[in-house]
Amino acid sequence: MNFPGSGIIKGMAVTALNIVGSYFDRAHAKRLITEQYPEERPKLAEASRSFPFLVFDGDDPEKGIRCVACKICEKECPPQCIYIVKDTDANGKPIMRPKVFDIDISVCMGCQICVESCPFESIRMDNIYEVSGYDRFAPLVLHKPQLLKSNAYYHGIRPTEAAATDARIEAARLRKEAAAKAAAAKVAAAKAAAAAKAAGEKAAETKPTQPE
Amino acid sequence: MNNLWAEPGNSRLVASAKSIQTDWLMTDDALKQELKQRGIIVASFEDILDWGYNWGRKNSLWPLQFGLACCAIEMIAAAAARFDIARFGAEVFRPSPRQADLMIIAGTVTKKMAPLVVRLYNQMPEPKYVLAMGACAISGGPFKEGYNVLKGIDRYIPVDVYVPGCPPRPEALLEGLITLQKKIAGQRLFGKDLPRHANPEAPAEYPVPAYGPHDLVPPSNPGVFCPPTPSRAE
Amino acid sequence: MSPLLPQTVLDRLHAALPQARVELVNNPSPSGQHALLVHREDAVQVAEFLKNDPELLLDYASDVSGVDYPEYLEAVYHLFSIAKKHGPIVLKTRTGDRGADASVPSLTRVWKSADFQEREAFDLFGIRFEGHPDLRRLLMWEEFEDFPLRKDYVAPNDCEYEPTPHGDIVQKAAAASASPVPQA
Amino acid sequence: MNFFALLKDFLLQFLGLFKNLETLPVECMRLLREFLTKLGELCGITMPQWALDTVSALVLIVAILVTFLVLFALMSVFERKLLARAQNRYGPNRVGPFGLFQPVADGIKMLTKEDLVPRAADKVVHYLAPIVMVAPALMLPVFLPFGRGMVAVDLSVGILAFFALGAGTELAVFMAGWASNNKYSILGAMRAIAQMISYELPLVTSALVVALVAGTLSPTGIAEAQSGYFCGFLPKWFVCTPWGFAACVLFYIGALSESNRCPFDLPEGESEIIAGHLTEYSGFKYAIFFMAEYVGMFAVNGLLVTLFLGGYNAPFPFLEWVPTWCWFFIKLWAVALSMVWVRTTLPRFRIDQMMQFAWKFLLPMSFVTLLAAAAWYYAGQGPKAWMSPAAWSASALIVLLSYLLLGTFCFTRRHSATNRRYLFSE
Amino acid sequence: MSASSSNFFSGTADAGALEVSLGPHHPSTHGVFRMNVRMEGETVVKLQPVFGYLHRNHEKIAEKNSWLAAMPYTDRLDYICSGTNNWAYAVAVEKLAGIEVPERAEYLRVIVGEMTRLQNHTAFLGFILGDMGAWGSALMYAFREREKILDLFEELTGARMMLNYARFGGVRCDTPAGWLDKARAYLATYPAFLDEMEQFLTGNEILLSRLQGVGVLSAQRAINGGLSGPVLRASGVDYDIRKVDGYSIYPRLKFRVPRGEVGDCFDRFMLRLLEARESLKILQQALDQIPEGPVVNPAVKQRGFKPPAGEAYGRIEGPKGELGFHLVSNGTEKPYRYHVRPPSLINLTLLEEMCLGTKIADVMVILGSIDIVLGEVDR
Repeated sequence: MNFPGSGIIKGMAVTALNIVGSYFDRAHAKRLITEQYPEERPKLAEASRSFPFLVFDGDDPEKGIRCVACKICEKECPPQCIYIVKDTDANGKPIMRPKVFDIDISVCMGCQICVESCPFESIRMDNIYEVSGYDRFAPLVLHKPQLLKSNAYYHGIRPTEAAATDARIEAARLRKEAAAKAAAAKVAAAKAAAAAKAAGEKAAETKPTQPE
Repeated sequence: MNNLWAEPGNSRLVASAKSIQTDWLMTDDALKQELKQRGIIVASFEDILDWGYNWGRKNSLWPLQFGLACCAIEMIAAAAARFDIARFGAEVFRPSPRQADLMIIAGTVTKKMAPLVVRLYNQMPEPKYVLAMGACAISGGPFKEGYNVLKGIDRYIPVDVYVPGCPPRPEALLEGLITLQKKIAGQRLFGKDLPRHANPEAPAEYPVPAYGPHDLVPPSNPGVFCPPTPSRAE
Repeated sequence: MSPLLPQTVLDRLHAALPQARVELVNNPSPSGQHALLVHREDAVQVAEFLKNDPELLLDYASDVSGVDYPEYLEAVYHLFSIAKKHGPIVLKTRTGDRGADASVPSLTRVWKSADFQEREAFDLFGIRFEGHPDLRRLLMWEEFEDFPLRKDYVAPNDCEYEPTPHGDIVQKAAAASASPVPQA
Repeated sequence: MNFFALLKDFLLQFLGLFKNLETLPVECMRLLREFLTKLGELCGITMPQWALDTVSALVLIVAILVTFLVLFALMSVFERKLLARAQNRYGPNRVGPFGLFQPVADGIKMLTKEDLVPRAADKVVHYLAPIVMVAPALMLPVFLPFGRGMVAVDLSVGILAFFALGAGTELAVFMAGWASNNKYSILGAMRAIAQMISYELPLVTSALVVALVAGTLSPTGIAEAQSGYFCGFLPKWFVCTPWGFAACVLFYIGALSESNRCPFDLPEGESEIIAGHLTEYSGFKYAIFFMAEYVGMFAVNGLLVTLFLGGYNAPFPFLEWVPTWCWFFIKLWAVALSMVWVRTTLPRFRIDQMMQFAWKFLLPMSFVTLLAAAAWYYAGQGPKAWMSPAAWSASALIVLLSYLLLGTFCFTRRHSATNRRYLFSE
Repeated sequence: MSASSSNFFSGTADAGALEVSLGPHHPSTHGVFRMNVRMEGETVVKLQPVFGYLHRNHEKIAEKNSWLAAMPYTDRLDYICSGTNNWAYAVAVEKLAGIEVPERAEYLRVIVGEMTRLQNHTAFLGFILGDMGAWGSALMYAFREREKILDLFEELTGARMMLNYARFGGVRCDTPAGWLDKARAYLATYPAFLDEMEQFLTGNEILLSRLQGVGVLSAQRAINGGLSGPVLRASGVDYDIRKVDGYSIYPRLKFRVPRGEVGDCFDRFMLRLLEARESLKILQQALDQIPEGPVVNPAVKQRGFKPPAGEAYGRIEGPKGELGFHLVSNGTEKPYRYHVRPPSLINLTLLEEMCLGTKIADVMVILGSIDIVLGEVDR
């Protein structure tokens, strides 16, 4: 049927279908998809990302911090919103721990490149988004205490990824241990060999050696 | 007036004439707060006026239809079916600044655009609010190193609410709107801490920067923008 | 895409326009997109030929960009043929220097698509395209004096508030916070 | 008898009126006059007739104003909610129950908003335009019969007066556009003038059709002419006849245009000229424009209801227990909400297409309906036409044929989705 | 009338001419685009686009940063279609460095790219209706479906809009469990939505009269003006880079390239609908054929990436047209020259030609039918 005006009538039928449909569609299936935000919160996908945070193991943030202040993320961050200062021990010698770790979330673009480049599985993406405020300056620069979040939290927001990370760390630890064991064994063997050699030498020694 | 109006837990609104304000009860904020916790709301005439005025304004925030960049798409998404900013009465995007209450700066403000944003802000009638949506509007964001990017619109106009994110999710924008509503609800028409629009000493217009040979002139409005020097441990 | 080698183009060019100064510039990268460098005085003539030659028919100037090299500026055209579905042929012209002689002929009259892109190169690199119908700044404002995409461009220092500075921004931020914004 | 006894007496009488809802508004007015007279007697004076008239007129004005302002407020929120529903959203639902207090919040905000007058504006005209806009709009409803015997001003040439007053908005729109000294405003104002004048013709002509058949220019008379039923239960509304249906659609289109509603919102076309003549208006002046447009829309819709939809008459005999004034407002709402429905669906016309549509399609069509109505009247011998097959077929044929001819000539011949071919390459 | 107080054009205006500046703040300039228009009555007699209000120095910033760091910035070029932007950049870099891409990664790129095209074209239908003055219903329906695609994106890449998904020699991450099935299930509902849109819009008489015969462009002009994508094909040019260059796995997929005959706004409008249907076909095939395997070439070092010296021009068929990247490397960690060939900007070349003699309302529709995104126009 194609009389003048039929297109308009078809269009009106579509909107009428939507008006009526929205009243009979309580399941948010097709017609009415509104999530009433402050009451109904979105179920974020596991991969969902907003700003970075720092993972720590165990209960004590300071002790369990994974970050070693290698500054790779600082260098890789495209908008340069990370600022890290290495900690120093009592003697002023730099140690593998950040003294300052700041992220300016008023600049951060949530690209996840810091996460990809972190070799220590330390920096990860959070999925918080309710961070609005009245002040631009201080509240939007996140410092270390605000950034540090526990591994349990990480497991809470993205279980699959966290489990994989833990597995990797565990594997690395095992590898390291094995390597250490091997090294220790090697050292022990070397020691033993040296001892044996020394003993042999000692046994063989009848005359004092010449100092060089 | 200071008979004990009600038992605790029984919320009621008690209006009083202006003269009552001299009453010790009315000026004692701590006591007011405590009474409020017990369910008694002490309100002077001014309080009621403030409440009604703020209630009206906060529930009818008409944004300026003004999208700058990526965040504008999320702003449209916030107005669209999934998030529906209309539930807060804020879906009336007015194309003319004369009828808008809220300027959502959704996206990067470039130096070429900045004078126009300031002019639009000046064209809006009071009371007006600015919501900086997204990293770029707040600080220049990822593009802050650019030669043509303004490092935050608050260099020229006062911003009421900052919503970080790149781009913020539509929910984050709604949360920013709720934050703004809270701010409006706390504003007073009388007393000392007057909001900008009720303060006769606050500037009515903000100077529009000019295009210079290398940069905008001036690069920021010192009356609005006073950044702290970031303190850092080296 | 039927392959069209720059060498073939060059041969045809030499055959048709023996006086035109065109040479092949080798591109060492795996992309193998070798370029034809044409002397700026012959550029329009060569462009007309490339566009109209029945074997080449490079009717589609897809991309125009400027490149800043230490001694000269370069305008790079990427040409395709929609009729023959081949390309890209990279056409390059160079300015005399980076200052007073920074000009190449405009190819907008041959390919209209070069219009805005040549204006952009003029805006950001300062390459003057002689014969362009409307050579004004495209992106920056008219009063702007610099050419920001040149390597020697110095951006204005507006780093008063940099909580997370890096590299040269550290010095800039220090300088900016030492001397606050001049009161206008 | 003291004052309180009198008051009590009348209050009881007033409550008694609720037994018969049909006559409630009219009886209320009668009671008010009676009460005033009695009150005068109590004080020992005879109420002069002019005083009674003045007071009751004032009460009437206030009643109509309040009714239409409440309608406006409700419309502003229901429109937003309905639009939202058409777009799969909820719409305003957080301010008060179901978001019904949204217009209150908007009103408070509008009232307290700063009133900006551009420096270059013609200040006097800029100030006067909203007043000139709102005054005729608020006067229009007085000619409408809201129920049986409920009309504020029962003029024998009510329709003429309605259109004469309604034309005043054109002046106001142009004043607004001119005074703002803004390019968009003046563009919008010029569009508005062109549009309103063009669409007034089909609007008036299609009203004329009804006047021709009903034999009167009085809205009450026209509403009365549509009372009764044919075939036992079908309403004798003019919209049920072929010519009446056509005229009703034409009137509806004209009404959309006169009230600047989509798809004829060219004067404010926000995707082209920002907000047209309203671009420079803020705060309460803007609210007044807004209000005038909505009240004007309700008034035109009221006239449409009166002319074609049987006015205050019930649609079916078994529904006659519902008071007539309820029917009027139900129909009014239905027409107003249908305008929202149209707004959700259609894009806007272009200025030249809009003019072509008015002059090449609507105007000839409205003349055709005039012809069809005449055919109906003479083939069916006046009032008996409802049962005359000759009248039905004659007028239906005229309307249908000319519609198809004109529609094809004006439109389908030139634009069609089916005359395009798209080639595909593998 | 004192309206022509400011003249944008040199020379004195005629007495009857009215000059207005549409934008940069204007409801339907799709952002901060500006046009200086001289009109006689409502007829456009001169039109001059003004750019740069969103010039955020993408190229300069990319030249300051590492090769990888430019990737998230490409998201913000054409911010509706970040998936294809990433892809185009990756393609150019892969050309420059001669990188092989694993099979599964190619499939994932095609899936994300075609979904991007789908949501772009759907959103286009909404935006152009908005330009014609419809009160947003079409836009809302388009965004309703777009949200569902964005949900898929978020599950795959973590972000709704800024995917940052492609990497040199592959993509960033593999699909989460069940994602492909979810995508398949959702896309099965899409044709019904397109049918509804078609019923809603294409027969509408007002829409037809607003679009047909407006902004007609001949094939020859379109080619000379460098137009690309659906705008070029609407003018009857059979040129789709997916077919011509045959990049990625497109030669393996069966799909058709539609083209129009008239080259007016209606053809451009219809082409989006037709292309969306073709994209659905591609997606179906890609989702069915996707093989297992690695998603990124392990030989490529993303961090500290150093392509050999030289230059390359890589391009793909983006939703808006030919999106190309011209990269010059001097063998260091930073691009020496990084240039984007923005389809949105170049498609505007003939805007004035299309608009002259039309009404001011048509200008908006023509601009809408070109489908620009300011992030890409100004970069």
